[in-house]
Amino acid sequence: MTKLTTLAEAVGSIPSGAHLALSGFAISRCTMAFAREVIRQGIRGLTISQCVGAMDMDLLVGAGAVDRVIYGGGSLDRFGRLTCVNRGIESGGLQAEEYSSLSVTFRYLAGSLGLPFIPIRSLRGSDLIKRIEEQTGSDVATITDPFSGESWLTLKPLLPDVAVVQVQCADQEGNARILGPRWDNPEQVRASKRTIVIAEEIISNDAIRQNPEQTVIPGLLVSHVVELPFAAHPTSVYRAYDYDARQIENYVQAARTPDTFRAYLDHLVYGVKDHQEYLKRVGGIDRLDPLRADPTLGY
Amino acid sequence: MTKLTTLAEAVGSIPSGAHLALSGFAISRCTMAFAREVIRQGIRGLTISQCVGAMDMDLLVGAGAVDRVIYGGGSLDRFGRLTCVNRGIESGGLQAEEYSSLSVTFRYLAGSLGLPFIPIRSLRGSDLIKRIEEQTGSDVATITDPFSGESWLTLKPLLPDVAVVQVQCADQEGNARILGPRWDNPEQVRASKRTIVIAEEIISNDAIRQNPEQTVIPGLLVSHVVELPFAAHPTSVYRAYDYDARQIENYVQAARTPDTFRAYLDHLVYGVKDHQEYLKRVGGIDRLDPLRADPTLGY
Amino acid sequence: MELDYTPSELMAVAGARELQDREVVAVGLGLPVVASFLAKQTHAPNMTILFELGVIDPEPVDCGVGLADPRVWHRATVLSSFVDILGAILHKGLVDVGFLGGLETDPYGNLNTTLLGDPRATFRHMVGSGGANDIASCARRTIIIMRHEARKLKPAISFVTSPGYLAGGDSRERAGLHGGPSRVITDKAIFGFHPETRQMTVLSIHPGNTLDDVLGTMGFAPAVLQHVPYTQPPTREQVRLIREVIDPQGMYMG
Amino acid sequence: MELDYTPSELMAVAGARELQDREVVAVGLGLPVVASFLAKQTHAPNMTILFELGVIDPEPVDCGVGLADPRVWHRATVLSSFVDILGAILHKGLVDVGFLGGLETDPYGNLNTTLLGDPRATFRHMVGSGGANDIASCARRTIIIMRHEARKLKPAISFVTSPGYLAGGDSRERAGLHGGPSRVITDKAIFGFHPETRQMTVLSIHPGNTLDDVLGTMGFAPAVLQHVPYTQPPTREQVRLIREVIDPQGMYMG
Repeated sequence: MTKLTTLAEAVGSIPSGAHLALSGFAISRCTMAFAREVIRQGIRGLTISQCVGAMDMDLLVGAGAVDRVIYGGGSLDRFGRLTCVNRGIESGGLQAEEYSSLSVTFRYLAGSLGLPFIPIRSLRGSDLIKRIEEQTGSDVATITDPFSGESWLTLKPLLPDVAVVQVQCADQEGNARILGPRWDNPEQVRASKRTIVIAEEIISNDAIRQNPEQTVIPGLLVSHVVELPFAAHPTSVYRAYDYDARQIENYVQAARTPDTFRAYLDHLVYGVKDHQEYLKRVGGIDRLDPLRADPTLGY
Repeated sequence: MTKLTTLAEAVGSIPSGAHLALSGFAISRCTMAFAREVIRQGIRGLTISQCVGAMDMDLLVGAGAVDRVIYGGGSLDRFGRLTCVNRGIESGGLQAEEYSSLSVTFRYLAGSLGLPFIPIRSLRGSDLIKRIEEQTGSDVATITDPFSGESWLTLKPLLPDVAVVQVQCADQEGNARILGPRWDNPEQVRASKRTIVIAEEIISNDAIRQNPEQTVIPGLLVSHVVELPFAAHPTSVYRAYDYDARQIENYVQAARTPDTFRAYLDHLVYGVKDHQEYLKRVGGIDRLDPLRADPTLGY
Repeated sequence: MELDYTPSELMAVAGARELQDREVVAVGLGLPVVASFLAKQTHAPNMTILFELGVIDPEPVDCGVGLADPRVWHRATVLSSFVDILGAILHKGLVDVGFLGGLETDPYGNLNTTLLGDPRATFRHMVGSGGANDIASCARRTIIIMRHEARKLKPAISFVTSPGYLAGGDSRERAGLHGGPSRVITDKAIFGFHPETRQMTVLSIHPGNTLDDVLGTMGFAPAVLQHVPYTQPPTREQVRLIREVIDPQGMYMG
Repeated sequence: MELDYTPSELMAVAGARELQDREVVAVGLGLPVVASFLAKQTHAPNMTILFELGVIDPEPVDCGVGLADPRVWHRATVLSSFVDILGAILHKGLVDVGFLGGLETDPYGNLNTTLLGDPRATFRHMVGSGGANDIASCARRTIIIMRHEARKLKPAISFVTSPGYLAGGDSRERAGLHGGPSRVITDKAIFGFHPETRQMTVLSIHPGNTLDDVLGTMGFAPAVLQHVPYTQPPTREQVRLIREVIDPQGMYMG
């Protein structure tokens, strides 16, 4: 059964107020084209979760589409911080539930396995846990290990409505591969009610069946598959293309003030009707071709 | 750092009384050559764990090397039951802690992640859990989910001393791939204090580094690597060779009584000095060559 | 001309009919495999078949001797692990149907695959659970396939490996389990379970059998509907698929 | 002729010297990466380097802008996931050394990477934890690398992202944590922690600095050994490896 559809239709399936788990990590495999379309469609009130906050999250927050983030901290690596997320936190306009990488991972893992709770050693003694307890008394608890009698912090499973995952390739049914490290993506997909796969390339179901050990996302968890080259631009997709340093710097500059960010959105999000127009506006094939990955190095 | 060694030396690292997690599932990727060498070296008092009991476990039990099994049931598929394990259970000579596939998996998973306990929905209401509670009051407990207030069965992590895993290929440092389904092997390796890898083929570290997504066992968890073609015989290794139906039937026949099993051991375990002699005795290259897997089908 | 089919073929077809398109089905080997592939190749092309050890949606070209046989993994879309199949799909709550066989079952669909005899005295140990207990505990519903013999359909079984409705009524819910058996398919009849008492109930009788044949060869008395219909026989196409495509060597249906 | 080296190079070398062969080291980007690769290419060839997102033992040929840059994953032996690295290696207790940088630290080695200012009033939010809290909580020991400035070495920090010895003494153990910081390496000195009070203690001073230079540029008074030696300077080979092999573009050492 093909689940192949357009980006607009996949995004259209997301109600305002939904909880989305996004696949980006800093500046790699971010769901950028997806985020731009969410903004164009005016979807709002979202909760975004991610083990490490990334550019897709920051863009959505900057555009006002997000009420709440659940994450383990994040940055744009050397390019800068998550300026829009940080501004939201500093102004109090954004509810930020801030964990560590492993604690968000374990929350996804518990969700993915149908565990009602999961114990963890992290967070103890830190101000992170103090803050989380103040914000949401209901997502963490201390219980007694029945075997040792020790006290253990336990986390509530995270159960996003939709995981949105940028991959290198998938078949029409949503069976997808992820090349390079997979960070939290396998658990995000399995914890979520359903998954939207954004693939650089659609491969045949036959190709999937020839190397089934490599399938990271089983099609049965997937509701929509979108084929969209350069969908993660300006972030990188391992073995497909490198990050676009100039465009990330451009973003970081723009994010410094709400006014310049608004201009950025007008130019590169609202000002283009779709991903194809976006790619043309950032320089088209002349700009994108040099980003294509060297087949040996993968970047 | 090479960890390449002989089977005799790898087996020699195992003290009597150790808890081993073995990689076999029914009649696939069983650690048969390893088990035969354990028997020859006279190692005894072992605890063997496995999600689904397999031919490697049954052989070790039949040879009297095992005091205790922790498993989820098992068989030799259509070839028959785990006759030696069953006889041990029926006579009371073998301590068998019998779970389900998922409950053993979750015990390994908890061990692999450093979780002090893990909740599970399985086992409730069954005679399995009643028996386990009688046998080992200390490995299962009922606790209250702090988030819902519901009662949940929780399992204690399983922490074997050594995982012994039959793989298709590994490098000298122990970085290993598993082709085909991996059943409980990734969690067995990560839950255990160390791992012995038995590889049909040693590949270069360069080859591992060219496709690092395919590494299922990280070398840092491995203490010994043994290169040993047909080490799983008479069970199968996907993409390497098929099971040897005649030799499995031979085993099943022999296992019917302690006397005939003793004769089997004398012939194919004690009666050969090593794996090479074993392979000759079961028919050598003329017998083994036809078992080699078709490259397209993998069996 | 009447269609010629075996009781096993009818069981497989009856099993297939219980499966709906787009459902996720966890199966053990034997008749459940034949029933699932038959459903997939007829009315349920978008069904997903799972094998517990880490196999999703295989397309075998040869029959295997069990789940450990690479023949039955052939052309899967995913080859992964127990954690992935039994954890992230089954325990997560995504399995619609679990398809189980067993040594014995009782009026509440509890299943024994562990031992025969008296567990406190003399018994024969058999196979144990594997994923059966997990599937019976976590699937939305389970279908049991079993030979119709008094020694297999018993008032009380030697060992509850996989929970059905336990002692009936709401005892399964009280143990913290959802789901439960929806059908027991034998070579003489199809049974359901009463929505309140959870007692096994004859739903249909296979052509060629009488109600007495069914009741007289069971170890307990099931509930019986006022008008018990005959089970719908297989179609010519279903029988052809079983014989020519799914199990040409007669390994599962033998 | 005296060897020419920068303070950053000395920090990297001092970090490398803390690492032993066969240890498992979880590192963040920047100086910890340089220190780890330097150790691996000199006295610790069997060390294992981990990046939290799913990278084991990479052999980069180019410098990257961060952990998300495929340049730093190059020629890894394993590319997997957070669960695999932070769960099955770190949380399982197999990481010997965690290598962390930060915005601020205090006399007990507590680390802040979250925010500067007053968290209840006006503050600037920075990066947060990532894997830093997990590493500081679960590694057998942690090494902190940080610039030597009064605004970074403070009596009290704005936010405890990653626990050191908390309030000192046995307060870390009482919180249920093992391990803890073993060293703080700055561009002026190397610090350890008193085994009982857990107070930061000057262990050695980098050549070219006096004890007053060290103490006068900190926001709190550390304990001081009776005889404080100078830090051993880098060798010619260490400096060459940093400049020519590990960071030829000066990206991490800039």
